[in-house]
Amino acid sequence: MLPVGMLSAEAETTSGFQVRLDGFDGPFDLLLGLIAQRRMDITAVALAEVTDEFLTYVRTLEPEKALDESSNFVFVAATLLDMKLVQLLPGSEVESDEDIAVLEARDLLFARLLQYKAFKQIAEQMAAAAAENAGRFPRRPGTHPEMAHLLPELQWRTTAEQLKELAERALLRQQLEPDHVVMEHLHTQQVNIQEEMASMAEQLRSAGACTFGELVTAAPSRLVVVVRFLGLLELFRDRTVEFDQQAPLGELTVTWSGGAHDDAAHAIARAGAEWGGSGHD
Amino acid sequence: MTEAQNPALEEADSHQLVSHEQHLAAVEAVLMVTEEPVTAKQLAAAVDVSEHRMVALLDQLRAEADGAAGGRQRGYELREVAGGWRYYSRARYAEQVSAFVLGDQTARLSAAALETLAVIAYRQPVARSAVAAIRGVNVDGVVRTLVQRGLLDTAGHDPVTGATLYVTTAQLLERLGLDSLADLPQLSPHLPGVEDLQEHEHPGM
Amino acid sequence: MTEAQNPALEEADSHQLVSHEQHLAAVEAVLMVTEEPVTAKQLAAAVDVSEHRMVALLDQLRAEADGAAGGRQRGYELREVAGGWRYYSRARYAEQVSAFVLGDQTARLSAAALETLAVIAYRQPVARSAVAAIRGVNVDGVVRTLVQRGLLDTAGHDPVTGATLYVTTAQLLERLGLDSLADLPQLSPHLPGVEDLQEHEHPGM
Repeated sequence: MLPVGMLSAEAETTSGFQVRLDGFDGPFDLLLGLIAQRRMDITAVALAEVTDEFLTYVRTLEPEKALDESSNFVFVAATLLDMKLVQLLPGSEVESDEDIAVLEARDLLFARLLQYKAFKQIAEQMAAAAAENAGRFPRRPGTHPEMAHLLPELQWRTTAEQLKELAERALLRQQLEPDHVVMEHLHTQQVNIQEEMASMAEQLRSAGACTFGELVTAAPSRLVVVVRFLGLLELFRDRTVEFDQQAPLGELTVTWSGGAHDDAAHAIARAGAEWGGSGHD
Repeated sequence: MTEAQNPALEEADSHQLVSHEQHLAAVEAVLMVTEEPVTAKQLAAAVDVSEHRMVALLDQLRAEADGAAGGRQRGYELREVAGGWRYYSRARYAEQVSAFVLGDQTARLSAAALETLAVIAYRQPVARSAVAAIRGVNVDGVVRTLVQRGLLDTAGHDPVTGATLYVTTAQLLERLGLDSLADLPQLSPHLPGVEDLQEHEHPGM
Repeated sequence: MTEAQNPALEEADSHQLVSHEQHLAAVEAVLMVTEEPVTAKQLAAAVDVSEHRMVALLDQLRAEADGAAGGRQRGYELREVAGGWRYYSRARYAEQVSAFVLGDQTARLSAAALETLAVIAYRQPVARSAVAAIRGVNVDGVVRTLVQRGLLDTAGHDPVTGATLYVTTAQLLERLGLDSLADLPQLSPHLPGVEDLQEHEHPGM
């Protein structure tokens, strides 16, 4: 698909790791270069697959070399993930719902978890820094009696009426900004994966089979579509549903293979745990 | 670290082997970071020595800062103001201090300072945290400016939280051309009352 | 008072006969009245010495406070944080000092607050919705509290959505005892696209 040989000269090749993907065969770094130059579609790269390949590869290396290659891999993989995330997160530009559907779900999961984990680790480091610093308190100048003389003569032009208006405006603003500002205007909302899974399980249980399109037809946002897709994969892990897709990018049919009762409960509980705090702080 | 034990200077009743130097340092630590003067009694309680002993420690620190003990004279001095103790910058460096202070001061109050003043005028006596909750931003800096300008003054502490409370001054009334606070124009009755505000006063994290 | 003239330590171009000790004291005096970390450059301007010389003076004051020069270790320390210099009480006297410092300064940062700060630190300027998307929970309350506490600040609006954008403040760095966000260990390996992030790393700090 891509004439790799022609391009390899312009990419910095620092890793010995070679990737073999549909439509790409070459150094991992080069893959990043191509995607960055928009010569390859990031959503077409199955990172989980690449990761599996890399793990096999790295086991063949000497420890020191393996460490170098691993950190390089993590960097490149992280960059790729970021590119994917840019296309997946709410407010970004994804061409269509199909784009999301073709993504390898494990990649998405992996990407979100990796990102969240990264921030959690940074938060831990910040906590450690704060704890390390906790016993120190800054000098506060308080009021120095002499300081008043040092200041330039105050120019005062405010009337009592203006002062009243300022106070009213400040107090009113507080009133207008309640604790939980509605999120709609921020183009995002919280989605609870457990609730989405439960409602899809209900729909599938009664219908027997639905297309993915039917399952997301009433979804209020792209984020809900993504979450429902993830939920389906969780259900698939437990064989509660089966997938059928005739052709790449073709219609995905989801068939209920669980019983009439609570077959989905385990997957739902697990998803809730894995995705942590399903909407609460 | 130096552990200059000097048994003669220890409290007779002290059961801990705390050195004289550590007592001095603990007092310095407190005085360096408190915003208002602290009494010898409060310091004595915090450092766990007698008040009598604390006065001796404070005298030593004052002498040290003044260079009386052979060291160099410091740019700060330990002063007893209104019954309390606090470090202040030394008057002879007023020129440098003023060069620094004037660097970012203007003759007019900022919009943030005016709004803060307005909120305090109508909600006094009030803690900075309550004003911050109303305005939605930290107000420590502007409150200090307003105190320096003589437009605000401190008025004791919140009995529950211990936070310093602020009130407006006679100078503000003078500038506004008012005789008393009662002459401030009435706020619109639709605004949240003081009771409502208090809930927001100490947002837990 | 001692006027320990030491010509070797004078600025070559200094037209005033100002002693080294007086320069040290002048720096101390200015640091007494500042409410946030002050850069060596600002101090150099106030005291009228070169920035290079100021750094040497600050280093000497820091060493003195730490007892490195043979004197006793002080209860305070001079630290370089958030890009500037400021006096702090020494951590070992936290217990004695904490009785005198209030609320916000001693309040611990919750896990929710820290995660929110972490995301904003690396993504700033950023809207609350983006932070919520990463953390998977509503962050409005946490963000508002952090703004009130001076650890976050607003920085205009997203040109497209109109959402308020947030940045971290110098006060956060102070709270963490860091000179800059770059001092957080292992900054780069964690996150995708470090190059992209760096443009946003220190807006207005």
